[in-house]
Amino acid sequence: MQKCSRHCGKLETSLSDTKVTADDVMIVNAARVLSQLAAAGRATCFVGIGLPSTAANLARRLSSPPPILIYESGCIGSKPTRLPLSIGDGELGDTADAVVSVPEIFAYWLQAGRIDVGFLGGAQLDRLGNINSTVIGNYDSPKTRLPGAGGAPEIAASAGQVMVIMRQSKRAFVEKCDFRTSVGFGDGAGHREKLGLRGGGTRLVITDLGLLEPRAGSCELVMTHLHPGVTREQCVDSTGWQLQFADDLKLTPAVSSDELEELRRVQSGARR
Amino acid sequence: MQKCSRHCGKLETSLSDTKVTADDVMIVNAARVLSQLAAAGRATCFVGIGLPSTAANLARRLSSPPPILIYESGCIGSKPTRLPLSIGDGELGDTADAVVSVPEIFAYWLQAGRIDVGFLGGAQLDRLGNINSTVIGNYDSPKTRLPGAGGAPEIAASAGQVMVIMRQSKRAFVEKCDFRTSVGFGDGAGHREKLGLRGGGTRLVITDLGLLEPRAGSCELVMTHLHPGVTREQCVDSTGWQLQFADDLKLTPAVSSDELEELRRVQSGARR
Amino acid sequence: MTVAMEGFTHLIPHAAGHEIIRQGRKDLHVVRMTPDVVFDQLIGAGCVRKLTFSWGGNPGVGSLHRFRDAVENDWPHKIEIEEHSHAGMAARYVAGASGLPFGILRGYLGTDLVGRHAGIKTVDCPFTGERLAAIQALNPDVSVIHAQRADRDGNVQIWGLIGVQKEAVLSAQVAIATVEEIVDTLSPVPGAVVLPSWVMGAVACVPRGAHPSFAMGYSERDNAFYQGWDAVSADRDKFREWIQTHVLSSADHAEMLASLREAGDILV
Amino acid sequence: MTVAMEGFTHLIPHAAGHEIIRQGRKDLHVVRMTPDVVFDQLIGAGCVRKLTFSWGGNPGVGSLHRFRDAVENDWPHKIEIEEHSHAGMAARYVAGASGLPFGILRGYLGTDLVGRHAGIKTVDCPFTGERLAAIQALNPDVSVIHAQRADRDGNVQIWGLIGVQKEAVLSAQVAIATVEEIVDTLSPVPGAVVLPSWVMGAVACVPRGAHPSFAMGYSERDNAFYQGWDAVSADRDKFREWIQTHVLSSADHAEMLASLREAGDILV
Repeated sequence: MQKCSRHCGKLETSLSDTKVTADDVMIVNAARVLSQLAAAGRATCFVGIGLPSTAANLARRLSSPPPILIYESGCIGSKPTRLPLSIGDGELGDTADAVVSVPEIFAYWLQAGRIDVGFLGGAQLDRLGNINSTVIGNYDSPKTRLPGAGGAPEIAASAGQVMVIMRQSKRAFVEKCDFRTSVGFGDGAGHREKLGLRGGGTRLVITDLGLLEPRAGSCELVMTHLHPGVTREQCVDSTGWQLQFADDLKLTPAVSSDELEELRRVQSGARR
Repeated sequence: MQKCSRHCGKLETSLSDTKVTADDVMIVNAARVLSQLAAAGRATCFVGIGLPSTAANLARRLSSPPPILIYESGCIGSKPTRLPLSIGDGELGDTADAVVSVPEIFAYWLQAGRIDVGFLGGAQLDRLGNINSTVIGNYDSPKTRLPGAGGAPEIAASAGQVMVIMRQSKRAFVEKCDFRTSVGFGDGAGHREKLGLRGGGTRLVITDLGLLEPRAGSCELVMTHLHPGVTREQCVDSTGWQLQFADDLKLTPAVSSDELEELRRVQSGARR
Repeated sequence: MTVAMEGFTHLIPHAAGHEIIRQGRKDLHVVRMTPDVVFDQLIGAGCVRKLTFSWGGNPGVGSLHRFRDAVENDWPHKIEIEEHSHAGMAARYVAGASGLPFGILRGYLGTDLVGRHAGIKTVDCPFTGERLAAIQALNPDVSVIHAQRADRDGNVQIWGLIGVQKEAVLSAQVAIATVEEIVDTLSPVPGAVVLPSWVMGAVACVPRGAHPSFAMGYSERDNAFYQGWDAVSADRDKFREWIQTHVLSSADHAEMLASLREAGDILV
Repeated sequence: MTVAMEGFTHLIPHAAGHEIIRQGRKDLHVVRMTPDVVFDQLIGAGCVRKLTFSWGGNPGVGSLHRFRDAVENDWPHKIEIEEHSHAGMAARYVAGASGLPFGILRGYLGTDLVGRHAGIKTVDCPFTGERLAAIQALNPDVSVIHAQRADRDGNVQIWGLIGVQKEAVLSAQVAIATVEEIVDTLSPVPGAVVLPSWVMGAVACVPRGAHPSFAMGYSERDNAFYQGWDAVSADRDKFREWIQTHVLSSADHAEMLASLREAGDILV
């Protein structure tokens, strides 16, 4: 029986580590969604560092056809045989179909609408799927200065859909972001259209407790799936807004031993 | 004794052809100016097909340091060892410091002001240095449809200076162009500035009769040099506006035997 | 339908142009920075309703007689022309490939090119107040290029003078490439651009598909053909006969090349 | 003075940054899309008056503690920040390299990045009426890059992840490159960009000048250094000691690398 653990996955992982961490659950669920999209047709995925990169590389091993990985460093169609250590990893360029400049990757590939899926994270996510990765507190005298925008605002603007991967907590899942770095649904239904944003916005949030999706009409993020062993109460207690649940609330399948084994291979840096 | 001939230079040239044609005189004078600019410092030259290419390649052989040749096909710093047959000649790419895309050559190199000299020709040139390479007659029902703009309008806008190479005739040297494809001094002094054009405009016109330059103040093109053996009357008779002459009208040096010999080498396709 | 065919002084998709003639396509809006011999043929064959371009000549030779005959004399019928500069066309493809509705440019202002059609306007810089030319993005329905190679997945590789082909492909709804060769693996080549298979609609192997233009590493430019075209295209009957003999009577490009070789119109 | 130092996840000009610290430059406006360890050092060493950037973190590790200490606590003094997105910064360099006063972008609209400084405005498309983000061109006084090679004429060659270096060089008044190696002739390399000598103000041979970043074909990324930097930079005293020991007490980059090696802070 799988138990959803909130234990941080930062310890060294080994192939024999069969304990499923919170990060594992998020990564596997992200990889599943990406695999499904890829299997249903082409899925081009704009990949950042950290969990999204692990998820995308796991999806590459689990699905056929695999998703097409695109990195903001300019690598298009990278097929790394081991998990890249950074988005500047030489392996990404060596195995890419094409390597282009940074201005080109943003203009010709992301902005032009050639990216189906963009993964994003952040320090805060609000009920309308907007993301803060800039500051906690006041911009001019911040409590915590975060790294900032990077590629996120334009991924949020132009990707066919955005998947957010974040641990769920009252601190992070807020009524309104302290700073709106990236637009989800802005001020609500119709706002993206008014802003002229062509991408689909925050279509899925993958947390350590389950999945959230925007409700048709209001665009408010509601829990649509719980991970095995997670209660509604846990979700409500970990959310800074009055969390709603889908009428047909579902369970995500438990992380299978095959998935876990392949994930451990990816994390250990094993070549494929 | 050299004689300025108006004979067309389209016959096959051989190394032993010592007859100096009108084209030869124009090419040699263009090459001299380019060599002087290169010797005085860096001279980057945007080269088109035809006479300008011959002149630029002759200048490359006559001056040290040579001018830096840039072709609109994307070749930067080409050092052809023989005269290229077209701007798509493989030799231009093979001997270039860099080959870039067509959008890049126009945006990053020409528009950004990195070109010192642009050579242009055309069917009509007016007294204010504007050029027509589009139509003779009315645009919508033209008497003669010409090839059109190509790279000329932006060369005229952005090159540090434009040198026009054209045979002088009443038909070609007109009071006002039927169509203004490329701006010289527009409607007169101050017009370039008003249009926001950053290049220097038509600074020199090299003809089979001599050289014209814009008069300070009015920007009107006036004869500043005659080629050896050419009379003022010939110039006036070959110009469609009331041609003025500089107070200190000068003679261009005759084409030397060294220049002619090197030109014949270039024209014969001899490698350097 | 708007069909762009690009290749700047290199890799000009002539075989694809002949196939358009062979299929009897009409009423096309054709787009090309340098409508040289290939577009002279399309125009003379009556395929063209509208031509968008920036320089229409036979490079190093002179006029495009079919183009001129259409513009000056409406033969074989009247065509509409939309005229730009090279820099303007390049910026239009860049805007189209970037998903932008327009691009900006230092150029055009003060020329008579402005106002001839709706594609050139002005925009004021919101920072400096300077007035600049604004050009409308170009997004062809179909873009056609010729490239050196593709792999079996359909990834396309171009090198040498790369022109505006990447932008032509990325700005189009559908992109088609003819290639000299299909290989198992695209080995890296200095200066090469690779267009991933998923931006290509179709790839067809057509050796020497650029003739009389060239493909660096595969063929030389057939300069004699360009010179010879001057006499063929100067005369309506000669032109029609040439199209009939070489294009319409050939089932494909290989047959066409054979027919040209037989007629002594091709030297290589 | 505005100094841009570029290199996106590759070829980061660390040695040039250390030399700025060594020369005691102050009051600089420094610009970099990803101000990672090199800018953390410049900020902590008090060289920086203003920082323009789009993502300020220690990649794969966490915070830039000197950057945060400056923004959160004004240590060693208050710095001004001007913040953009990656796409916005890239477009700013492109506009600067193109001689345009601004660029356009689908992005920024609806975010709180708008209005924090004067560099992001809007412009309406004169063709479609759509409102787009307008960004101010970036034209640094000096741009610094690290590249793999130069030839004796000063032509500079970069390959692998090429980032925004071409645009950084072409948008600057003066451009400086440190290189791994100076060679007689630049042999062609797949994927390489060459910047001709006449757009370069100076080229200096500084082997391993990107450490702890890497130069494809010459060195590997020193991941342990990035991880170790977290503890060094988290403490003001440790940071000052590190700068004193390794940067200020070394006459040049070779000495600095030797000093790091001696301290066991560099593994290669």
